[in-house]
Amino acid sequence: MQVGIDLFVLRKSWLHEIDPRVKLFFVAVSIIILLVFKNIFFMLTALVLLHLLHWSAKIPRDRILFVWKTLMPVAILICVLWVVFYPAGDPLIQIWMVKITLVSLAQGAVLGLRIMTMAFVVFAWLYSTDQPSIVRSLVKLKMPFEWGLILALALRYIPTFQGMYAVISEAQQARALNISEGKGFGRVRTLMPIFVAMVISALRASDQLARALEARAFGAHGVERTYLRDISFRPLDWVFTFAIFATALLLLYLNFRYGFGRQPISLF
Amino acid sequence: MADEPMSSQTDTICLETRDLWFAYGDNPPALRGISLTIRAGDFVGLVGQNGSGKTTLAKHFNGLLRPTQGQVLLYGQDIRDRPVGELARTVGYVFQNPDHQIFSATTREEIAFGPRNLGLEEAEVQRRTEQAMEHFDLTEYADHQPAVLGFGLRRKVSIAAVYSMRPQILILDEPTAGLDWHCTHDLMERLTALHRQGHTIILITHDMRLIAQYTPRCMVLREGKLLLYDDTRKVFEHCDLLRETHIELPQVCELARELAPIGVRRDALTVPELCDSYADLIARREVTNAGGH
Amino acid sequence: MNVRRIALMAVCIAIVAVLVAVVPVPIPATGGYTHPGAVAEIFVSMAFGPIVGMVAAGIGAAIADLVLGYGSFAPLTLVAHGALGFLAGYLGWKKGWGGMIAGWIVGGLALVAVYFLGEATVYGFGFAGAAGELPINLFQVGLGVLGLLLFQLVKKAYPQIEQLGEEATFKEV
Amino acid sequence: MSKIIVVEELSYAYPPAIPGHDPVWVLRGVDLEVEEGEFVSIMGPTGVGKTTLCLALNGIVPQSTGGLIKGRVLVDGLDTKREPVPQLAQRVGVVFQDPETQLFNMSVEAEIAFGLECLGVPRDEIKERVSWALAVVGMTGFEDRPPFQLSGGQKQRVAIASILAMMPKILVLDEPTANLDPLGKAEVFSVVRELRHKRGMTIIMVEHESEHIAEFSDRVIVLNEGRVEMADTPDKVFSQVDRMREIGLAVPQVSELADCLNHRFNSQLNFTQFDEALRTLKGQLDGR
Repeated sequence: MQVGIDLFVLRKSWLHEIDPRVKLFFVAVSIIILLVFKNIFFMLTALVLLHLLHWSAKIPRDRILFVWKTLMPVAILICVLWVVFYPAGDPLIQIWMVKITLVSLAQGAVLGLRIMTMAFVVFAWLYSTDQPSIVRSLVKLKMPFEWGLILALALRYIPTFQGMYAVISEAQQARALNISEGKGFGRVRTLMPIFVAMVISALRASDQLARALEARAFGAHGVERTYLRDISFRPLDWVFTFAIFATALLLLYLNFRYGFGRQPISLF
Repeated sequence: MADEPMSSQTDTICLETRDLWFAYGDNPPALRGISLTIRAGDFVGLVGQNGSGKTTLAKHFNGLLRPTQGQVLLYGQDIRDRPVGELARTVGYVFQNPDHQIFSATTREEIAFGPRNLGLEEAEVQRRTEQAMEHFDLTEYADHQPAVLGFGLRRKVSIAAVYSMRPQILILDEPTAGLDWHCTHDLMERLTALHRQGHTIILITHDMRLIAQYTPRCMVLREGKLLLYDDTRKVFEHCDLLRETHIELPQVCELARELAPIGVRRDALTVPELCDSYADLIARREVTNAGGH
Repeated sequence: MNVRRIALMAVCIAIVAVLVAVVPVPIPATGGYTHPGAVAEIFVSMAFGPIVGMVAAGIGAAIADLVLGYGSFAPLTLVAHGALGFLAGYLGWKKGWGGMIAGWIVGGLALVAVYFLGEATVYGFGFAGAAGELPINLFQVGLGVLGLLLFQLVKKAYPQIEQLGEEATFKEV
Repeated sequence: MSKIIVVEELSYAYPPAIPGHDPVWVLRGVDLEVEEGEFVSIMGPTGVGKTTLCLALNGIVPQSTGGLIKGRVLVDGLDTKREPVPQLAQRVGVVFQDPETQLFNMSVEAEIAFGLECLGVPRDEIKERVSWALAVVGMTGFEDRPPFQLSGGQKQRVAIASILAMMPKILVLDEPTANLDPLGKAEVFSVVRELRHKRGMTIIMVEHESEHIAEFSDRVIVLNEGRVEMADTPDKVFSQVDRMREIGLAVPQVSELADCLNHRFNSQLNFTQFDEALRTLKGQLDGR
C-alpha cells in the first residue's frame, strides 16, 4: 500500500493559479518579517490572515488542523519555557519559584505562535503548488536542472520506498523476526535485516533508474532542453510580487524607524 | 526426522477461514466473506487477476493481515492473538520478490536466519540450513553473497530460507515469475517433492499451465470473493467463467475443448493427456476403418 | 554530473526521508518515539562521501519534516542534517574505522550544535529550552553509530556498492 | 532490405561484483544481423545475457556499465560503444522489464515528454508526439494520472509510449511482460501486435512466452552459453522440442503436442500456433 507523500491539494483557487516563484518569494519575505516582529497582536493578526489565505485557497480543514495538531505541543512548550525561565516585569501570579508575568506570557505566546505562523506560510506554498511546478520554479530561479531532477526523482521514489519498507518488513516478519521488540539501540539493531534488504533493493533501483534516464536521451550533448509544461509570469503575478515587496518594505521601515512591533505587548 | 514421508491426503483441516472480510484502511473491502477449508497435505493453486485479493487472503494465513471481520483458524485454533513470528513456525510465506528479504553476507547465513529467530539450538539450525540448501541445490553457493547471485538462484535462496523453518504449510507468492522454463519446472518438482513429504503447499500464480500440471486443487478469486474452489480438473470445466476473470487457459485445455466434438477427452489438462486421448482416437478409427474394409 | 550519480543521490534522499518519516523507534525511559534517520544518513555518508551524504541527509530529513507537519523546522533541519552528512562523509568515507567513528562523532555533534543554536536563537526556545532538546538530539545521533554497522552489513552482502555512482570505464580487449 | 543491426563477435564481461575477482564473460562471441522492419524475438535461459545484449544495442553496455568488451555492435551504421548513449537513444529505444523504475515522472504526460525535452524538441511538437504516442498504446485520456497509480499493463504501455515518442527506428523490449498478470500481458501484446502490423518498425523482443513469440516473430534467436545457438523461423526453432528442453526453454504447448504425436506415430507434424494446430488435428481425423 502506498501512502502519498505529496502535500499538494488539487483545487481551483487564485493561490493555486499564481506563479510558484511568487509564492516562494512570499515564503522568504514572510519568514524574515515573522522573525523580526515580536508583538503578540501582530502575530495574532498574521495567524488570522494566514488562515484566511488557506481558506481562500480552498485548503480543507483537516490539512489546517494537521499543522495545528503537529506543532501545538512545540508551541506550548516554547511558551511555557519563556514563562518559566525569562520572567520580566511584575508578576501576575507566583506559584512557588515561578513568577508568571504578563510580558513573559506575551513573549512566550509570540514565540510559540511564530512556529505556527511560519508553518502556515510554508504550507500555503506546498498545499497549493504541485511538485513539478515547485521543481520547475526552482530551475527557473537558476537552480541547475540536474538538481531539480534529483529533487523530483527523490519525491517520486519516497512513496515507492515507503511501500518497499512495508513489504520487506512483512517478509522478514514471516521469517520469525520480531520487530516489536526492544527500545532505542536494541530496536534499531532488530530492524537491521529490514534496513539492509531495503538499502540493497533501493541501490539496485538506482542502477535501473540511471539506465532508464539514459534510454530517454538524458544528457544529450549540445542540446538545449525544452519544456512541455512551463510556468510564466502573468501581469497578476507582477502585481502580487510588487504588493508583497511593498508591504514588506513598509513593515520593516515601521519596525526600524518607529519600533513598530518590537515589544511583546505595546505596538510601538 | 521431522519430515517422514506421509500420505499426502489427510482429513485434518489445517487452515480454515470463516466469513473473512478485510479492508485496507477506509478503502472498499479487498476480501468479502471468504469461507474455505484447506486440508493438511493439500497442494492448492490460488489464482485470480491482480487485485482480486490473492495476496491479501494469503497474508491472513500467517497473520500478516488480520481480518476486519470473521476468523482464521489454524489446525482448529483461532489465530487472532498469535503473533506473526510465532505463526511462522507453522506457516511459511515466501514473498514475491526475493530481493525483499535477502540481506545476509552468505547464503548459509541467509537460510539460517529464520531457524535462528525461532530460538532453536545452534546444531539444529545448522542441520536445517544444510538440509534446506541440499533440497534446493544451493550447497555450492553456501559461502556466496546471495544478493549477488543470478535471479533464479536468488529465488531459490528465498524459498530455502523459509523452508528451513520447517513450516507444515508453505505459501509461495508467484515463485516462478521471471524464471525460464527449466528453472520453473525444477522449482515445481522440488515443491512437489515437499508435497509428497506431507507439506501443505499454497501456490499463488498466474500460470495456469503450472496449475494444470502440478496442483491437484485450485482456488479462484474474483473481486475479493471465492469464485471457485475444487479439484483442478473440475475448476477447469468452468472455462467461460475463468476467461471472464481474465485467466488464460493453457493451449492444451482450449484445444481439448475444441476437439471434444470429434471425440477427444474434453478435460485434458496436460500435453501427454491430450496426446494419449488423440492417439487413442486415431487408433480406434483405424480399427473401425480396417474393420469396414 | 553523471547519470548514475544523479540517480544515486535521488535514491539516497528517498532512503533517508523514509527512515525519518515512517520508522518509529521507542525511546527507552521516556515512552516517546524517535526515528532512525541518522542510521541512514551515516550509512549514505560512509558509502558515498560528503556530497551525497550532505544532500541526502539534509534534503531527505527536511522533506520528512515537511511531510510530518514540522514545516517551520525544515530549514533548520536542512542545515543540521546536511552538516552531519557532509562531516561524516568528509571524515569517514573510504577511511578506516578511526575515520568512520570520527565522522560519526563530529557529524553528530555538528547536528546537535546546529539544532541547539538554531532553536535557542531563531526559533525562540531560549537556551534553557534548547538545552531541553539536547538529550533527544544526542540520542538520535547516538543511534547513528548503527549506520556504521549498516554500512558494514550492506558492503558484505552487496559488494557492488563500491561501484555505484562512479564513472564507469570500459576496456576493449 | 538493409541490415540495420550488425553484431560482430560480441563478447562482454561486467566489472566483477566482488572487487578483485575475475570478470565473468556474459556474452561470448555473439553474431547477429537484423534486417530493417524485421520482428526478432530473443529467448534464452535465465542469466544468459539477454538484457546485456539489449543494453549493448543502445550503448549503455559498455559505456555506462564499464567492464570488458570484444567485438562490436553497429546500429544504423553507428558503433554503439563510441556514439554517446543519448544520441543512440533516438535510434534505438529500449523498454525495460520493471515498470516501477523506468517510470520516474509525476504524470503520464511528463513521462512521455521527458525524452523529447531532453532532445530539445519544440513545445508544439512535443504536444503532438505525446498525444500520438498515447493513442498508439491506447492510453489517451491518462495524461494527468501519476504513473505509479496505474496497473502493471498500463504502466508498461506508458513505458512503450515514452520510447515511441522519440521515434526510434528500432524498438527493443526487454521482457516487457515478465512482471505482469495475464490481463496486463494481453494489453502489452496487443500494443506489440499493433506496432508489428501497422508501423513496420524493427522490433527486438526478449520474451519467455513462447506462445506469443510464435505469433509475432519473423525470427527467433536462441541464446545459450553466451552465444547465438539458433536463429531461425519460429516453426523451425519450436519444432526442436528436445533441444529447447535441454537448453531450458519453453516451446508453445501445441508444439509440445506435435512432438508428442510425432513420437507416437512417427509423423512429421509441426505447428506453433493454436489455429494451425486445431486445423491440422481436425483435418487428420476428417481426412482419414
